[in-house]
Amino acid sequence: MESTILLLSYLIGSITFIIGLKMLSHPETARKGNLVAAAGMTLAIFATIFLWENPNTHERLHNYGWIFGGLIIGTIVGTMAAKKVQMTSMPEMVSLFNGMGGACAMLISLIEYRKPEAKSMGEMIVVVLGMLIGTVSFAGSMVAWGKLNGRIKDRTIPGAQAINFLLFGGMIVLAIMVIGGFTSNPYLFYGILALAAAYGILFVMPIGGADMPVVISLLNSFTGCAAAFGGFLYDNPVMLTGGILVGSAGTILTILMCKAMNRSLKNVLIGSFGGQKAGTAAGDKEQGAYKEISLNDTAVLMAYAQKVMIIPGYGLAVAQAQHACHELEKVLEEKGVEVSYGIHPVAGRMPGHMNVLLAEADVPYEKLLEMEDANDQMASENVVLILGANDVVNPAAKDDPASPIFGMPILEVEKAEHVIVNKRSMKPGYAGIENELFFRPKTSMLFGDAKKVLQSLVAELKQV
Amino acid sequence: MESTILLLSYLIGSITFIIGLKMLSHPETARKGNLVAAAGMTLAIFATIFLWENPNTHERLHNYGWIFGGLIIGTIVGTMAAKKVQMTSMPEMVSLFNGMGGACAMLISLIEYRKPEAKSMGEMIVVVLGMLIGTVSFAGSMVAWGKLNGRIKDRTIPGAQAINFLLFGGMIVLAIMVIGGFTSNPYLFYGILALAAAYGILFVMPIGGADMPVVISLLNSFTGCAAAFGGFLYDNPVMLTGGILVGSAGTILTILMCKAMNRSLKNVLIGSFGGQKAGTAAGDKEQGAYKEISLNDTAVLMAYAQKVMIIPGYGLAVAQAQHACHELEKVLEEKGVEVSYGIHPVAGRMPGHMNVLLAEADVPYEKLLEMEDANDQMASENVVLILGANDVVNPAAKDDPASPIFGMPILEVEKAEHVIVNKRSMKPGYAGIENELFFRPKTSMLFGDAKKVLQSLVAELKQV
Amino acid sequence: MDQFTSIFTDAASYRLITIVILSIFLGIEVISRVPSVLHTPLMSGANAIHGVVIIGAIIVMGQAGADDYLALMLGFLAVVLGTLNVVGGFVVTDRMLEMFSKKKKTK
Amino acid sequence: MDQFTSIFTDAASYRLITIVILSIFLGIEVISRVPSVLHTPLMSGANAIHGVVIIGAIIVMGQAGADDYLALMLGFLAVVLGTLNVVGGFVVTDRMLEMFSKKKKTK
Ligand SMILES: NC(=O)c1ccc[n+]([C@@H]2O[C@H](COP(=O)([O-])OP(=O)(O)OC[C@H]3O[C@@H](n4cnc5c(N)ncnc54)[C@H](OP(=O)(O)O)[C@@H]3O)[C@@H](O)[C@H]2O)c1
Ligand SMILES: NC(=O)c1ccc[n+]([C@@H]2O[C@H](COP(=O)([O-])OP(=O)(O)OC[C@H]3O[C@@H](n4cnc5c(N)ncnc54)[C@H](OP(=O)(O)O)[C@@H]3O)[C@@H](O)[C@H]2O)c1
Repeated sequence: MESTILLLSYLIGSITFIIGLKMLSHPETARKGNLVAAAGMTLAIFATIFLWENPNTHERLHNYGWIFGGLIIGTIVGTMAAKKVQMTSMPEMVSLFNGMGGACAMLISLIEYRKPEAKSMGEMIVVVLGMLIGTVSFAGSMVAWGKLNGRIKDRTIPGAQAINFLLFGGMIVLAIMVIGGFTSNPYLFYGILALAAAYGILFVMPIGGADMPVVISLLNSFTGCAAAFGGFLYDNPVMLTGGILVGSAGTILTILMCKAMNRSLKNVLIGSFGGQKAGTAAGDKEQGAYKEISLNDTAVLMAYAQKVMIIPGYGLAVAQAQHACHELEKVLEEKGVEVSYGIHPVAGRMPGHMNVLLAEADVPYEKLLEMEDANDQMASENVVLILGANDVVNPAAKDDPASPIFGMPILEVEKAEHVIVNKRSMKPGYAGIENELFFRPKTSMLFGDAKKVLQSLVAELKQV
Repeated sequence: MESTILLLSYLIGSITFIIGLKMLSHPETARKGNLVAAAGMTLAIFATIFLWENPNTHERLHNYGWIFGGLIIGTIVGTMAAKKVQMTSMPEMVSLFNGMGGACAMLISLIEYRKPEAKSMGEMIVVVLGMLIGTVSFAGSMVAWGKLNGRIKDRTIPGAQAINFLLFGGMIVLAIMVIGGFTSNPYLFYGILALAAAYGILFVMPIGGADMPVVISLLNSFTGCAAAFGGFLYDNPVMLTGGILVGSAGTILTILMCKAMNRSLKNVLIGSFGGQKAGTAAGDKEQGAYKEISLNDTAVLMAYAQKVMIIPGYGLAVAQAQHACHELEKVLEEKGVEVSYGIHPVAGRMPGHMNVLLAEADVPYEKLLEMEDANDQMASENVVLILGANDVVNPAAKDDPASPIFGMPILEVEKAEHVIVNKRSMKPGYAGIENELFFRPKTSMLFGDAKKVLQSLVAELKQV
Repeated sequence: MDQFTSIFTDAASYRLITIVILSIFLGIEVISRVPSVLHTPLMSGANAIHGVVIIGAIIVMGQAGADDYLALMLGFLAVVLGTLNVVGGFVVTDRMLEMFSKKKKTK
Repeated sequence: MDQFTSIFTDAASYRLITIVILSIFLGIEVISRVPSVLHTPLMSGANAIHGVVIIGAIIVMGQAGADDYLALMLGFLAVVLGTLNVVGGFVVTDRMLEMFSKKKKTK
């Protein structure tokens, strides 16, 4: 009877994961979907604690003190960390939690390996692979986390690909030896662990910091697979379905994220234009002349406009200028100017970055236009103000088949009457390429840090 | 080794079913999807014949003569029947094949039940339910088949719902007695079979003939479930996944088909407006006056039009007038008139009916406009010729909230300059309701059988 | 009752139940956005797929004792009917889809 | 080699393999049409779901002998890390989505 309840709990858990993921992929139901999955997870955890029994000995679990101790500590720390983290450091946090999951899978395999009971070949495969993938995911996530919060700098390691290849080969050889039972020396097993950790680190190290969201999504699906191996080991349906679902959904999500940036996964992993090269590709072309505009002129132009569109980019996030931006919007609206925001899907450094950022500053949701809508009404805008965006307004994506970003849909700002670009210099953005837009006749440059410029602009506007 | 190959074949089979269904639901890949699934099926069948062994005795299958004999006969008959059937009798054919599948599941259960070996409770459940559902599906499909080819007439059976309820209850009681092992009298088992057959017949009998596509889709998912019970019985993954996939996909498809007609499944099953009531609901309202148009006038009007849209409906299919229709189109095009077809998604009696019909008469695919496109260009049409369509152009669906078809999207023919309606009388169509359109000022009626009218029209046009 | 709940606890069955649940969801997901022109071919294709019940017929037939004539006959009938379902189903679906695709190519 | 192929023939494993395949397809189908604004929350939600590995940690922990301190410690660590993954993952996802939905409601 009790084991029937356990299995029903597991089935319900699996179902909530499917439904939760489904709901998470639609804007209206996303939040509820997350809660549905969380409820299923809670059920599965408590059912395991109280109802699980060893299939051979029929013993229940013991060590309740340790288990609840761990659960409580993890819950408190996890909740606090998740509640305190800044919106813009979310990907960092996700990476950290992902690493925890990987480490958990690694530890499970380690303990199972140490158990004296003889293991079948199938069990050995599962233990070794679970440990291997869990470790890669753990190590990789830690590096990704370090990169995102700036502790680890981007660096190309000479011969990284060759080293990775060797590490990978080494892991395979050791894994075959351990699984095949050619040796029972436990150090071989620990050797795999060491190689996997090194591989995880070297795999993520050369990838540009800005590509981390994609990498985290990939590591996410690795951890899913590691969890699934646990499902094999304990013949546990909820671990199996949950793990594999995340493994496959995560892989698709990774590909979708790459597509939104118009790049291939391979291109991201080899890092053809990560943070590293930024700033070097400029100057391929003869630079034209650009014209500057003063703060005062900008203020006048905007005050007498009927419609203004603001296009935020990565620079706005770096400058933490979202509140100043909202300030500007309010001042303009008071003057009867209609203000909207044009949001490019990959503006910033994580998907939805701009939405989250502007939501934080209480910008009304209906002012945020998705790219297509923004482009549709671009022709009726008097002034377009570009705040720290670059690649997402680069006309080369439309005109220049040789450009690395060719094919990416962009915000077509040149349809508007005036284009004002705020950035600190003429340096390129994330893709490291020159932007023709800055030299076009309609464009005027307004140099300076986004936050400072916005604050001055608001002050000027109040006087107009 | 061999059983590994068998299981791999089964896994490949399951995968082809998933991919096949997926591809079948996109127009460009549909045909290939069907072949993919067929290939997987072939693999699974041959792998079973040559590699399957009894899990207990480890014996291979024998009686190869019988097996191949059955396969060959089934293949020849099935191929011939499927090749010879007329396009418009396809749903009939599908219903027949569906019934065969149900009968096959029923026979399997029957043979398994007769085997002397003791069965566990789980096995008994699976055997009884497989037989029950297979029989209902078989009997229901035969009735649906008879209705579609006109051998069985629509009839309401007084108290049908009460009888069905009793039959259903009887089946459940008998099933519990047999499964629970309260009796080992085999006649109880055959009793279930008889009740299931009666239930299948009475379930489909009162439903209007025109609703048969929906019913067939439902019975389709029943047979899927019956196949899945076979999968349980033999612990066979490909039967299990194939059966359940069809069971759930079929259910969804049934619901989608109902939605396209703007009706609920319940409404279809209880038959609130099946063929039965057609013709009775007319006359609720004061009939206005309608005006007729002569063949000659029609010919002149069309010959001097710039754009003509033809709207085919069920009447065109009944009259087998598709070739005459194509004839008309060609004559008009020779005179420089631009001709297109406006295709409503539920025109006719099965989804895609009009597409299939016109394709048969070699009407070029690009002349067929889907409803939205047709409505978009309706305003620029000089003449709209409605051939045996009625409900799909009924303005009550837009204007009259009390109408049973209210809410169904329609072809908005009144946007065009002239509307000519060809049908044989003022009788209503499938939904059995009056059509305001016929009394509107723009509309002229051209009475007669669609085929004859079209032939005369072509003759007239050649003289204009 | 015990015998009944054992159906759920038996490790083998819960895996089967998991397979059932996953297949149900998959069936729903795979179909959910099909255009109405494809309803009939899809119905027909699905009909062919549940013909997989033929495998059960083959197993039953291939295990029947050489002197159990009733089982032989019923099994033979089951194989024929199952084959009709499979072969007829796929062929008829292909014919329907041919109608659509032939015309499309001339586009 | 025999031991290896037995992994496939063993009735239990093939069911597991079927579950794996179905889950893979389901994962793909479920995600395939997600708008890009939801990429980050979805990634984060999926991250929380693979925290289901915690169940393995609980099983390992709950079976450790009372005097096997190494196993107890490692198991304890595994439980803590797994909980962090689950709880942190769900909470952080909820916070992200709150940002979107709060604003949407005021619409
Ligand atoms: N959203 C995602 O999911 C995601 C993930 C990974 C990568 N990406 C990539 O990131 C790029 C996003 O494009 P984007 O247009 O938003 O950004 P961008 O192309 O990276 O350009 C940002 C610009 O902001 C300026 N800037 C930096 N700090 C500033 C400050 N404090 N004040 C004012 N300006 C400042 C920089 O110029 P100065 O140095 O001259 O000031 C830079 O040119 C795309 O290439 C996209 O593919 C996106
Ligand atoms: N497509 C599907 O999947 C499907 C499935 C089930 C039900 N339905 C339902 O079927 C209906 C389809 O609408 P529809 O407009 O195509 O057809 P309809 O509303 O049934 O009308 C057909 C009309 O054709 C006329 N007709 C019959 N024989 C004719 C002949 N030989 N020559 C000329 N006209 C003839 C009839 O009028 P006379 O008797 O006066 O000639 C009748 O009014 C919808 O209500 C839909 O919901 C569709």
